[in-house]
Amino acid sequence: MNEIKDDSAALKNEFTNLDLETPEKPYLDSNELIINMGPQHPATHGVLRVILKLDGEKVLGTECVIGYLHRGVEKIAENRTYTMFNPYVDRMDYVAAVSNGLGYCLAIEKLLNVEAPARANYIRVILTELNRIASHQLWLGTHALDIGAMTPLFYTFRDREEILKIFEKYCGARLTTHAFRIGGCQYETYAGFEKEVKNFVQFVRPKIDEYEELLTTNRIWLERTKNVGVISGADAIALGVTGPVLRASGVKWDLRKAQPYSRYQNFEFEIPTGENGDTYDRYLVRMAEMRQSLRIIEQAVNAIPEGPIMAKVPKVIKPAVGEIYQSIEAPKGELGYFVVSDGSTQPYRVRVRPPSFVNLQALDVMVRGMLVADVVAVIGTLDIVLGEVDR
Amino acid sequence: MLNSLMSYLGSNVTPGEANNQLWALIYVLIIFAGVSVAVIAMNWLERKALAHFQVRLGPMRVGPHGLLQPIADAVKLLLKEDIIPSESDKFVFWIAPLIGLLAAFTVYTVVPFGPSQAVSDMNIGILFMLGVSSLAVLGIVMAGWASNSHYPLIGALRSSAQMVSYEVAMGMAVVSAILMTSLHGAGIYGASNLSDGTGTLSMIGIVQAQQEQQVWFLFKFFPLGLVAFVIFAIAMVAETNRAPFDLPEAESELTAGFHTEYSGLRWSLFMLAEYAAMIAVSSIAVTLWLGGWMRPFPHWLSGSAWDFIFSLFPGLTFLGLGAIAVRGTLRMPKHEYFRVQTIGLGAFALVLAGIGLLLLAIAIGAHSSGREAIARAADAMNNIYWFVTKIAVFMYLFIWYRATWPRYRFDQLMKVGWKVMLPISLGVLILTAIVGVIA
Amino acid sequence: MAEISTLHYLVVAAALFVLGVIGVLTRRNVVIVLMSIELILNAVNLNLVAFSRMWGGLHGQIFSIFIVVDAAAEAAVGLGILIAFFRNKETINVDEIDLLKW
Amino acid sequence: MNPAMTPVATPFFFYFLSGLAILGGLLVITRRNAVHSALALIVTLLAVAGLYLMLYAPFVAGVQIIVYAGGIMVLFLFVIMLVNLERTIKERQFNRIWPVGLAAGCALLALFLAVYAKGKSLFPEQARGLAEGNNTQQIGEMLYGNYMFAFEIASLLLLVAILGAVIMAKKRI
Repeated sequence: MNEIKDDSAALKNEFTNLDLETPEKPYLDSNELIINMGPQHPATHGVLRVILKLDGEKVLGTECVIGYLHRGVEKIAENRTYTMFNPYVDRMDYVAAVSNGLGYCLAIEKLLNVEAPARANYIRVILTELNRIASHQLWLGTHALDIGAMTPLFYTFRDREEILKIFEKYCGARLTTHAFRIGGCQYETYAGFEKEVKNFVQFVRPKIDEYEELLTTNRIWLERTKNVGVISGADAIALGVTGPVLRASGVKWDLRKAQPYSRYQNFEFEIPTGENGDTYDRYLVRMAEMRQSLRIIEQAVNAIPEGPIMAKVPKVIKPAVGEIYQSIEAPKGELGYFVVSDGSTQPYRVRVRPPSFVNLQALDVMVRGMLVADVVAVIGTLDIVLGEVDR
Repeated sequence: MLNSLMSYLGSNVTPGEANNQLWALIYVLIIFAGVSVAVIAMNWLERKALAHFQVRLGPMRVGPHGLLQPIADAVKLLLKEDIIPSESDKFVFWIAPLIGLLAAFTVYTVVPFGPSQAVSDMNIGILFMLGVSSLAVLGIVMAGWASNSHYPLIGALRSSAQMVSYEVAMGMAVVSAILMTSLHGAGIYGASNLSDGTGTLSMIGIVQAQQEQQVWFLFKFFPLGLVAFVIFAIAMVAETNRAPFDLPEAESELTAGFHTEYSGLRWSLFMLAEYAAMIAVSSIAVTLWLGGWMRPFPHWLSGSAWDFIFSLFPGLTFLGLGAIAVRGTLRMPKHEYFRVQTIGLGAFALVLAGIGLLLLAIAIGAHSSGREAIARAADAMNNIYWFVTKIAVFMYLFIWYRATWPRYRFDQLMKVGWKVMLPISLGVLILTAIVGVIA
Repeated sequence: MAEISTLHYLVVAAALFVLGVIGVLTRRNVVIVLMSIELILNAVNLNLVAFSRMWGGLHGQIFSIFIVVDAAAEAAVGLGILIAFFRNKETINVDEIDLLKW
Repeated sequence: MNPAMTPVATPFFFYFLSGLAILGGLLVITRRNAVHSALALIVTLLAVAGLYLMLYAPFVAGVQIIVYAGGIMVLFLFVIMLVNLERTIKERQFNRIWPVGLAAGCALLALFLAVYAKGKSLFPEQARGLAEGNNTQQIGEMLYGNYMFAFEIASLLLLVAILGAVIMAKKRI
């Protein structure tokens, strides 16, 4: 009468990930449980649904159900001109909209075989790196909140606000910025842009130390993150994982160094890597990345050249028939655009390689044998944005 | 009836001991009201303090500086639709919050706010407190089970395992404090020349033992008392399911744990029980290790002059709070929209200052006039003031923990409980016994 | 109402004892059978404490404490067996526990 | 509570608590749902603890609350939740020989009452005074004095019970 309605049977049908070890003698286990985590769950960063197969609190396997935020972005591209589609990409990874826009613009520029002028590239680098810091700050706040530390969230949001203010002053939007255009930037920097960015760099440096002070040597934080969600470098490569998650596993791979775009070769910076590939290393890598981003911003803003900000691009963009793939190092990993042109004003096909989506594949490998609480930590450390996973 | 009311006033014992049911009832009502008000105040303070930890303002809209926010919250919760899930076990669902609340409030019958300011002084006082507060887990388990849903059930299972585990370490720490009531120590720890007497489990007796031995048990057999206290201070956070041990209601994992399905009044009962339990365990810690109602340095700074100076503290505290409120009033925006709020805050400041002056008057009156009734009132005031102040420190610690620390994972929590806290508390217990007898 | 003598307590204890016995003999659910055993132990405890009061000694109370210890041990082991059994046969009915070896 | 003073309204509290205890006991053996049974058992245990207090055995009452209500019953509830079975609630609750069991129980009760009725004269009129004030201390002295050996055996029993429970309940050791 008041037993918990056991929806395990119903869920089992959805649970296709059944390469789980089954004991030779199947015994009835009162602890074995299949439960739904999400889509309405505070720790799934939006509408991710994870079906967990549990033994008590131990995770035997997971299955991600995605698509709750699917808006058909790739399909929309086929019915829009190249210019019209530009704002749509901002809605994928909405916490790193500038990076998305940069990737798209670079892809179409490659298709058109034009290159943005130097000043435009510097502006792009500054804004993209600012956006990387904002994205990492949002990740840090929510990740810490998932693990139970509520205070870092407010600190990071306080500081992220300064970045959003710069965005707002530059292009009028805070989140989905649509900052860049195909061929360069539409807007010249506003008066005092350089000074504000420099001030921001000075302002945020001690703040990053402040975040670290709260977490890096915190005993509970160490216990919650060390040796949790470990993934080896080889596994990470095999699963196509990119970005900080890959680098934390010890693979030194950063597209800004490997295939420089937007004149990243002009800047000096390091690729922080981890050793163990656990949640703590990913945390350290991202914290180090924020500092490296500040370095890049400083160099860029000091060396920003004068000149035009828009290359010569035809009013109606009609690339020649062909296909290209252009990828950039977004805050979450490799963000790639595969664009096929049939010679018309609209792309024949746009395929996005979203880093969150690919990284999410590693979830199952990372949480097997861990506890439910670790699933939360690992989802947080993967830094997924469901808008990008589902598109 | 009036006679029995008046006759008690002259006595020096608790109403329970004097066998005066009327006064016991009055005490119960006062404590119930006091604890409820404290919970409401704590609610506001937690939100405010937490907000300031986190660079935000907290409630600001309802009343000046959000002072009326708890009332607004309470009204909202009372008027909210009371949802009982259709598949739940109605009776158990209904009774679970009441059990938690009952357990949290029953404990207060033996909390000694002063030598005679307690409902009753049981000779198994501390045993009673531990026992009744351990009943709170039943409310949580039932709530989780009756909700008939996965997350509450897991929350309830976690909670019961956690509370039962930490009770062990807590009990050991408490026993080492109880041992200290009978062991006066010798050798390097021979602070007093009293011979070993009989111990006591009575809450009032424990404080009186500290008074006699002229030392808070926190500092007795240094560092043994301190270690036992720290063990208790950690275990009590786990007992009340507060951060960083708030796994039963870990929102990022179990949405809200055992009270996921609760809403409105029933949910607020859980909150009430949680905060009441926090105050209750803090009062155990204060009684056992921090000298209960005693003011600081009662022996080192003894004499009527020092007594008088310390008896000014309650009044000065309220005057200080009043001064803060006055400062807030003066800093209110001078806009017409804020007129009502400014007046309200000013009135609040006046009330605080009035209480402060009244308490000061009692203290000064007791010092100068020497009338017995006033002296008695001053005594009661001092005892309650110091007891409540010590509890307030713990309450602040609870908020501080919550703002600072991430949450433990369940296996780590268990590991800490069984592999760290229990051996240490056992060791402390054994060492206390050895030191008390031999050293 | 008359004054309460030892006999009153003994009657209450007897009633609890009999309730426990009936529970053990008639119920199928093992958990409830175990709870009935707790009832029986409680009745015994009540007897012991009542006698301890009657004779003015503390031996009865000491024994009741030992019985509480025993009850704790019994509950732990009993419930352990119950879980092991449930895992094997997915039933907690006593009358289905009729195999010597599983 | 001063031992010299008689507690107020003793008969009322006695009948109230014993009524509660017996009602709880009845519910324990009649409820369909094991959780309801456990709840009823908790009521019984608390009522019995109250009776202990009336018998001037405060320490036993405290132990009863801590160990029984706070420990053993939590264990029971824990296990009931682990073996949450819808089936057992819908099934027959009493076994086939329940009339025999009931009759045996009633016979036992009759026997008890008969013995009490017959031996009533053996009980002293007035219960002897029992100092409540240092009850805990006296119990402690006896436990660590006369009953030292039994106490150690009890601790051994608990150890064995812990091991047994762990071995029994654990899947793989």
